[in-house]
Amino acid sequence: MIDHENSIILENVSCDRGNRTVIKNLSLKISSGKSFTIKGQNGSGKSTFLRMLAGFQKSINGKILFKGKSIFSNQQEYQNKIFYLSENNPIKNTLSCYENLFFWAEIEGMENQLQTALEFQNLENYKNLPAKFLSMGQKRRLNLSRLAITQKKIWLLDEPINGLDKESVLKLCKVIEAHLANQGIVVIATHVDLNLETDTFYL
Amino acid sequence: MNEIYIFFGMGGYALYVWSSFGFTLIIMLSLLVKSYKNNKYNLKTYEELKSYSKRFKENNVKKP
Amino acid sequence: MKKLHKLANPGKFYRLSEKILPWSNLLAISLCGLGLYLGLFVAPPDYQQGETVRIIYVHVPAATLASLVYAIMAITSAISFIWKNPLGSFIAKAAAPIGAAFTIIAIITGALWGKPTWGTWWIWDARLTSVLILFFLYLGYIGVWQIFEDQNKAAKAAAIIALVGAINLPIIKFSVDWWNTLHQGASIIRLDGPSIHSDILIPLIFMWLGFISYLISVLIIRIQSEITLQKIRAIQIMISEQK
Amino acid sequence: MFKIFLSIIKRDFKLSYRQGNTNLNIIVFFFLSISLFPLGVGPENELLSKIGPGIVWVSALFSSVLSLDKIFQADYEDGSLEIINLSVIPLEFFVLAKALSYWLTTGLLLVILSPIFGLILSMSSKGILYLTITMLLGTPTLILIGTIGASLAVSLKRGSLLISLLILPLYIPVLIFGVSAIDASINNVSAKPQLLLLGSLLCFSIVLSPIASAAGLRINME
Repeated sequence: MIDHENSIILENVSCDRGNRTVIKNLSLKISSGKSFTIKGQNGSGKSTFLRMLAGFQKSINGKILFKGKSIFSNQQEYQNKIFYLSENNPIKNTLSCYENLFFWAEIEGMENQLQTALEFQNLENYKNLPAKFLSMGQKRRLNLSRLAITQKKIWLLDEPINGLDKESVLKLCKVIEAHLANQGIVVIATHVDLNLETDTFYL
Repeated sequence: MNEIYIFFGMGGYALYVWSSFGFTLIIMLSLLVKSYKNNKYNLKTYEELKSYSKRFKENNVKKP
Repeated sequence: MKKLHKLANPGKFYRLSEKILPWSNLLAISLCGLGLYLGLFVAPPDYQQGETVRIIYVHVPAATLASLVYAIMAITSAISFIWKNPLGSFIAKAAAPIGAAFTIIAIITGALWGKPTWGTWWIWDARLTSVLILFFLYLGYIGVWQIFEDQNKAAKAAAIIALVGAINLPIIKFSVDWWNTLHQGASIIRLDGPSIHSDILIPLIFMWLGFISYLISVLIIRIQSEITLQKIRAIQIMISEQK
Repeated sequence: MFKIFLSIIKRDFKLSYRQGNTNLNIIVFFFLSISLFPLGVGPENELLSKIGPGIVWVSALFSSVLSLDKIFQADYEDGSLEIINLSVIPLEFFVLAKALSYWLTTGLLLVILSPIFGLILSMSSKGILYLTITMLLGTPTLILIGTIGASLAVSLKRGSLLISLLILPLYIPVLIFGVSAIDASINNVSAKPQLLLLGSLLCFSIVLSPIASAAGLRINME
């Protein structure tokens, strides 16, 4: 029963986008303490799946339950528990790495953790560099640094390791494992395997 | 004959009166006709799609 | 309430509307015919405006229904937005072109009436200006449905625009009235001078009811069309799945 | 939550300061469109001072409607909007913060520059004073109403023009009260009712347009 408390359950969920059904009659359970990986080709609906879990996709059929209650019953409260890493990097090019991170930290109320966040993905050296000079991989790492300044329970990661080097991936896995040990929920959409103990689902 | 002439003359304002009536008629009728035709067209498309998907299903069932 | 809920189901609505349609068609034709007969043959010309007063029989019903349709649109949009009911958005979408048609009729017959009575096609009178703005609001609303490809999104966006417009309409009306009293010249004849004579009023009421029946008929046809479109979309989704 | 509100404004300030010229372009557009009017209607000072308030206000309407449709674009495209939607701050306050920072970086500049526009349109000193006051009260309302259209247009590749046309009729009350307040002051009549009405329009739009804009943004995030 304890397990049931902290899990996301999908019951017969379908989702249409435009004239296309992206997800059809999906029933599954995502439990805390163990990561959940979604695999599938491009355009198979991985991103839509994550957006659905984040509560952005409102016009769906079926039920999504968190702690036994529909996520739309108290959406604001549910969404405050969500950490969502999208395919895009929400980075402002004219702001420096530090300023970008600082804004996210302010939103989370975690300004005191900024140094750890910079160290998390080895970005101290680029601290004051405007983000437009970063490479794609560096931008991704900067975006991933948000994981170090979040207290949110449910992590939804869309292709987190695109363009990442080995060391960064290792550090990321460590953070994810720590979060899982804390009874957190982690959902990862990816086409590359991470070195994690995980439930896998193919879309 | 004269009465008809007076009636259509509208006291010298025939142009204004009849064109406003005519204009109203044209707009209302064309909206009606367009809505009606659109409805018929949609219904026809729907029926065709329905029979198409039926055939589609039957074909799919036969294959395996 | 339960009945209302049943009505809100598109399928039920479709079957019910099939029953209403012949009656509203009949009413529209007979009431408009009667109104026209009374208005054109029986009613005497106005002692001030002469025969031009007969334009009132199309102008006034169109003008009143122009704003009534917007009210219908706003209410059904609110219903569709709050209770996530598709029928509400169908009704609002179906109503908009009818409202726009009534508005353009009101504007043009108003101009045709204004020329002989005021001596000018168009004056920046408060009422005319507000109706013109209403016309723009209708066009904008129809446009919103067209620019969104995803119909679910379009329905929600259009509902927001309809509601924002409905909240703003009284404010716009008030401001235009204010503006008009500041600028009003002496030459303008007030439309609502002496009260309307009953010889004119009775055919006017018939015409008004006839216009309402017309509104109901066209609305029903257009809503049916929307419901069918929705079904078409559902089948399209089904086919794309099977492929 | 107020802290987040402030940090959004702070960030927007930094962004607009670093980008710089987009905001400047709006001012230039405004200035240019005002200077086109004398070329169109003739250079007589008497005529210009009579229609001056209208010219300034109509130009303000156009420049705000043309520039505003991109106010949420960047945050929508790079996903910042999603982060904010998942944070403790309601989207309504985000809209308010955006509108406020936008006003502080562009609208306020227009207000400060408006005496100059009054001067080149040879308005009287009293007219210029009231022009500035009405601009101060009216431009925030324009921006707040404009956010509604911008929020709906945020995901559209084409059609932002239509959204602008949708918003323009909603600007009419601001235009009417703004211009008539200046006219009243020029004719030595009290402009108090117009100013009060402008103020109440502002209050009204502070409350209502963030609600509509937030709803619009939520639709587009689906």
